[in-house]
Parts: sequence; structure tokens; C-alpha cells
Amino acid sequence: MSDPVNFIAEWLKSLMANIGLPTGVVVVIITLIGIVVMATFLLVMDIGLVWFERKMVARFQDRLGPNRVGPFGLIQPIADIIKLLIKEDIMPQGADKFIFNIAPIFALATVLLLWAVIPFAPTILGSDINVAVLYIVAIGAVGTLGIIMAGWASNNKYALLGAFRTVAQMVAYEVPIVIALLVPVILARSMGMQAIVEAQSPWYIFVIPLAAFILFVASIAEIGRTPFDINEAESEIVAGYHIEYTGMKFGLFYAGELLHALTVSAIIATLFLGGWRGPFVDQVPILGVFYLFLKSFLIYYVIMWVRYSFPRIRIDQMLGFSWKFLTPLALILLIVVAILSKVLEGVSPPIFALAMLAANLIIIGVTVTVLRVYARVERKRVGEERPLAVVPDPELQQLIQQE
Amino acid sequence: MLNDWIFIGIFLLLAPIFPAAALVIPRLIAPRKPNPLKSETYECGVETYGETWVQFKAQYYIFALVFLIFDIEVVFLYPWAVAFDQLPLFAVMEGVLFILILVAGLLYTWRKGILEWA
Amino acid sequence: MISLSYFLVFAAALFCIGLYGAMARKNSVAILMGIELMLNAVVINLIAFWRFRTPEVITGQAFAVIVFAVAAAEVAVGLALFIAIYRQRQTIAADEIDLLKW
Amino acid sequence: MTVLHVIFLVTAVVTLGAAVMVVTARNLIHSALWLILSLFGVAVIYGLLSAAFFAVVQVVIYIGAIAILMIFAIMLTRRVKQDVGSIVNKGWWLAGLLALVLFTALVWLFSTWSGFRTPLPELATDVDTIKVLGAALVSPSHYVLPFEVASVLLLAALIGAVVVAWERKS
Repeated sequence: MSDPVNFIAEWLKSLMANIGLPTGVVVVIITLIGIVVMATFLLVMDIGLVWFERKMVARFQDRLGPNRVGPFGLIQPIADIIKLLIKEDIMPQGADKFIFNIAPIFALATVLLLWAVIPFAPTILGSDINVAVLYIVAIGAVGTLGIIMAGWASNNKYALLGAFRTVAQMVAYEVPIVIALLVPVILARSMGMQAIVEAQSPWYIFVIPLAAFILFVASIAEIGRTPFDINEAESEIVAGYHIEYTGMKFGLFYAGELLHALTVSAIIATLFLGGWRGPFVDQVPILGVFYLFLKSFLIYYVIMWVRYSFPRIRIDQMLGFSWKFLTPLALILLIVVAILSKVLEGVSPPIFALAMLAANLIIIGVTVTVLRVYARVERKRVGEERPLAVVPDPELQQLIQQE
Repeated sequence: MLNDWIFIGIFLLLAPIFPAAALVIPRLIAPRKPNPLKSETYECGVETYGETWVQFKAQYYIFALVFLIFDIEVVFLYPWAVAFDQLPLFAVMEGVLFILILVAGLLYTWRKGILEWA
Repeated sequence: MISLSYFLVFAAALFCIGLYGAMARKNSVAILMGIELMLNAVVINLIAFWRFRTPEVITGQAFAVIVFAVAAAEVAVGLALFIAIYRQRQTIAADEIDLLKW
Repeated sequence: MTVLHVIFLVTAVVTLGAAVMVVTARNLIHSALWLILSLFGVAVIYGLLSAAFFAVVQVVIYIGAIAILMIFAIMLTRRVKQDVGSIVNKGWWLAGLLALVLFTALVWLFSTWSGFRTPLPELATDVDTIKVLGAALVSPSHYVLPFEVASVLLLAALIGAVVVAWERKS
């Protein structure tokens, strides 16, 4: 009874086999039920995230947050959903109707699809494919497409501009993400998520902390959260690519964004914090689900912490940060990890982990030193005394005096 | 292995249905009274002027271009990383050489000032 | 049982649709899209031959990886050319880009 | 008719239909979106051929990068004038005819070949093809030269494309 999910699945299987259904049909039905249960669970959690996010931001900003509807305002998200459902759905003129309608579906569906490969527990996971890491990258790429479709179909300058900015940002941060994902793949020698979790005998955050850091920062940019939310800068381009969306269609973008934040947290937790690993998980597999979500929410909390503590950065700074800092850093890390893990092949795991950690710390130290030198030079450059006003031409000066 | 792909396949078909269902409910219960003024393009209250399809900077293309090249090179490296166990040291160094050629491209674009958003 | 013929006929059809697009369309980007379809048909053939004829030899897959790289390089340079031409001549219709006619 | 047949036929019809829309759609953005659907169909075909790695790589590279690049290029090179008038050139019927003839010839050629109806062989279950591919790509007795040359090719493409598309500030 330690694993209720598989227990129920086996029970249903035997039940259907007794009726006389062929094995293929049974597998398909079980898969269908599994997907519906998982997606419902995630969507309910998404509703909870609305409350969590609003309550947390209120605390960060020294407010109370939702506290009127239900105890602690817990019913507030339900009220929000009802409001979104009964709002009029406006189709802007000149919009491409079909594409306009499927773009928000893309926004949420691609986020849901990411959960297919995240292992919840040693025995509970959707799909243990051997290309899971690339699958995550691929689904992320399809998500980019939804944004372009939303921006283009709206027939609005700001929406199109917002979509372009978002895509430029997403492609810029996709590169460090793909490189940083390669590092745990090298250590685990597999692209399967379950294999990577099982290979983490010390968690990878203690072996390759730099890769975790790069993935974390780039993921924040990928989901478009402050400080990387120039794509929806209210003062410049109003609201970005979803400016023309109303009612539930806007709600889907919003829900997709929230769930995406939790999803990247779960991916980071799986790849670097040991996923479902924790005490007693071998005896009671269902505990793994609890551990995974505990770790995910921890990372989600840090993402929110960053979001509500930092100001928005400019678009040139943002793109420069990816291309000139994260990407070279990730490449250097990749080279070091590749060579080191081959040279040290065969040494005992604790020594290997320690050596890898030391290499990471050295890279971090060098990077910080370089950044400090750069910052000093930059401060000097910016802080240089510059004339406030230019001395006018002699002729003009005469004119002024004549006046 | 096959079951895993069945899962992905069914999920691919099913995933759009959940958000689509959320869009069907407003169709039934939300009011629908479109008028030309309401469906006008939103632009902070000012009437929109000219075409939506304004001229964009070529810079967007260049960034996407650098991304494309990097994406492909990295995809080449994934099988190399998976096969790490079977590789002798010099095969690993070949992968590193591959990465270094990639770095050369990055340095070139950097030096040319292409990575500046001007 | 599914046989090699399915994939070969499918790839041939995709190739011919792409060929039509590459030859008939006026817009250069549309021509490039046709070429992309043709390249995809080629990769399907490579992988189908690997799967059906020589599943124990990896050559087909290695070849396909290289084709991916070539396709990407071709798109990158092709589109860059179109953007440069557009900047000079304000058009990318293939029959108006006739500087090299003679 | 097995399940595999049904999946293959549905995918093939969707892919070819989308491909036809790519070459006939008037609006170039629609063309690009149809192209994406078509490429996705090809990814499913790779999946059916048990080349899972290529299925995901197809989505990552073609949909995630090449299609985005094309959409950007369409946005950058568009003029209202192109919306009117024919989207095909004068010889379009010749192109169509040629494509048809080529298709017929190819199918005829294939059908005369003895290996045309090769049945699906069993894959060795204990071999991870991605591992084999990875090892082969950097092994000197296999494809290390194409591997490195591909890298140089991509570097050349990057530099060339950037030089061509880069607008020098006056």
C-alpha cells in the first residue's frame, strides 16, 4: 500500500483484462486516465499558485494580499476564474481569428506537456523516454511559437513588438539553457530524467553548482519574469504580446505563465536537487511526490524572491547578459566538466564530486574577479565628470549678450 | 519504451483539450456584443495609425541567426555526452575542439559588435 | 506489416511538393521553404533506409545529422542574403532579382 | 490494417496536406505556420521509424530555430505590394508538371527495385542507438572528420550570414 498510484493502475488493469479487453486497449485507457489525473492535478495546483503568488507578493511588499473571500482569501482564485469566465471575449479587428484563438491554447498546453517527462517518484512517472532532456528543449521551442502566433494574429503594433522582443529574449536564453542541460547529461551519461535522478548520489547542485545557477537564471529569463520582463514593460509597449486578449484567453496566458514558473522549478529540482530523492522514499515511493513538490516550491519561492526584489533591466543589458556572460560561462563550464569527468573516470565517487565542486568554485571565483574588475572600470567610465551644458559658439554668445 | 511513447503521443493529442475546454465555457455563458468601437485595435486610447506591420530591425534576425547556429552545434553534442562512457580521452577532446570552434564564432560576433543592441 | 514502400512513397511526394514550391513561387522565402521540404524528404529517406535495410549500422543516422547541419547553414545564409537584397532593392521576388541575368 | 498503419496514414495525410498549403498559401506567415505543421508531421514519422533522437531534434532545430528565423525574415522583408498579383511565376504549370512527372518516375523506379517491400526488421533491444551515434560521430574510424567539418561549416555560415545581413551604422 506504499504506492497507491501504481496499485490503482494495476487494479484497473486487471479489472479491464477480466472484462476481456485486449492488452493494447487497456494500456491506452490506463494512459488516458493517468494523463487526465495528472493534468487535473496540475491545473488545480495552478489555481492554488494564483493564491500563493498573490499572497507572497503582498508579504514582500508589506501588504496583506487577498484576505476577504474565504479564510486567508483562499477562495479568491475561484472568484477570479468566475470573473474571467463571464467576461466578454473581444476579437480585435483585423485579427487572424484561428491563430488568435489557438495561441493561448499553445501557451498552456506546452507547459502541461513538459510534465510528461518529470519523474514524480521512483515508480510514478509519465514517460521515461531516453531523450527527455531534449524533449524539454523541444517543447520549450514550441512554446516560443505560441507567442509569435499571439503577437502576429492580434494585428496590433505593440503586440507584435512585444512578441518580437519576447522571442529575441527567449532564443538568447535558450542557448545557455541547452548548454547547462548538457552538463548533468555528461555526468549521468543519459538524457533520461529518471536516470539522471538515480545518478545523483550527491545531488548535482553540490557537484556542479555553476550549471544549476546558469540554468536557474536563464530559466527566469525564459519564463519572462522580472528582472527579465522587458517584453511586457507596461510603460513602453503596454502589455506585450497578449495585449489584445481578454477574458479566459488572457487567463490562459496568465495560468500558463504561473505554471511555467513551477514547471521550470520542478525541472531544476529534478536535475539538480535530486528530484524525488529523500529519506524513506525507497520504502514509501509516494513520498517522492511530496519531496519533488517541496523542492520545486522552494525554487519557486526563490524565483518570486528575485522577481519582487530586483528592478527590470534594459533590453540591451538583458541580451548582453545572455550572450556575453551566461553563454561563455556555460561553454567554459562544459569544457571543464567534459575534460575533468573523463580524466577522473574511475576514481571513487566522493573524490570525483569534490574535484568537480572545486573546479566549479574556481570558475566561480575567476568569474567574480573578472566581473569586479569590469565593474570598477565601468563605474569609472560612467562616473566620469561630464559637462552638463556645452559652451555655446562665440557668435551665439555675442547674440546672447546683445539680448 | 513503447509505452512511454504511447504516453507522449496521447498527451500531445490531449494537452490542447484542457485549455480548449476552458475557452468553450465563456462561449456559452459570457456576453457577446461586439461593436466596431470595441473591437478597435488597442493603443492607449489613441486611434491606431498606419500598418501593424512596421519595419523591424535586422538585429532581431541576427540574434535568431546566432541562436540557430548554437542550437545545432549543441544538439550535435548531446549524443557525444550520452556516449561519454565509451569515449577515450582523445574522442572527448574532439568534442572540446568542436566547442572551441563554436567559441570562435561567438568571439567573432562579439568583436564585430553584433551582440550590442544598438 | 508496414514496409519500406510507405516511407519511400511518402518522402517522394513530400519532395515533389517541395520541388513545385521551389520552382513556382515568386517570393524567395517561399522558395526556401520549398527547399526545406525537399531536404526533409531526403532525411526521411536516409532514416527509413537505416531502419529497414541496415539497422545495425549507424551510417544512415550519421548522414542525417550532417544533413541537418547543412540545412541550417543553408537557411541562415539564404535568409541573410534575402534581407541584404531587400535592403538594397526593396523586393525579394525572385523574378525581380535579375542583376546577374547576363 | 494495424494501429501503426493508421498512425502512419493520418500523419502522412496531415503532413502532405500541410506541405501543399505551404506552397499555395498567399500569406507568407500562413505558409510558415503550415510549414511548421508539416515539419512536425515529419518528426512524428521519425518517431515511427524508432529514431526518437531525430524526432526531438527535428522539433528543436526546425520548429524552434529555422521556422522562427523564417518568420523573422518574412517580417523584415515584407511590402504591401507583394500582397497583390500572382504568388507564382509564369512557368508554374511547368513546375507542377515536372513535379508530377518526377513523382511518378520515382514511384515507378522504386517499385521495380527488389527491396521496395522490405518488411520492418526487429531492432536490437540492448543497443542504445544514441550512444552508438555519439560514439560513431567522434570515432576516428567513423565520422569524426564530417563532425568537425560540420562545425567549421556552421562557423562559416555564421560569419557569412552575419556579414551579409549586418547593417553598418553610417
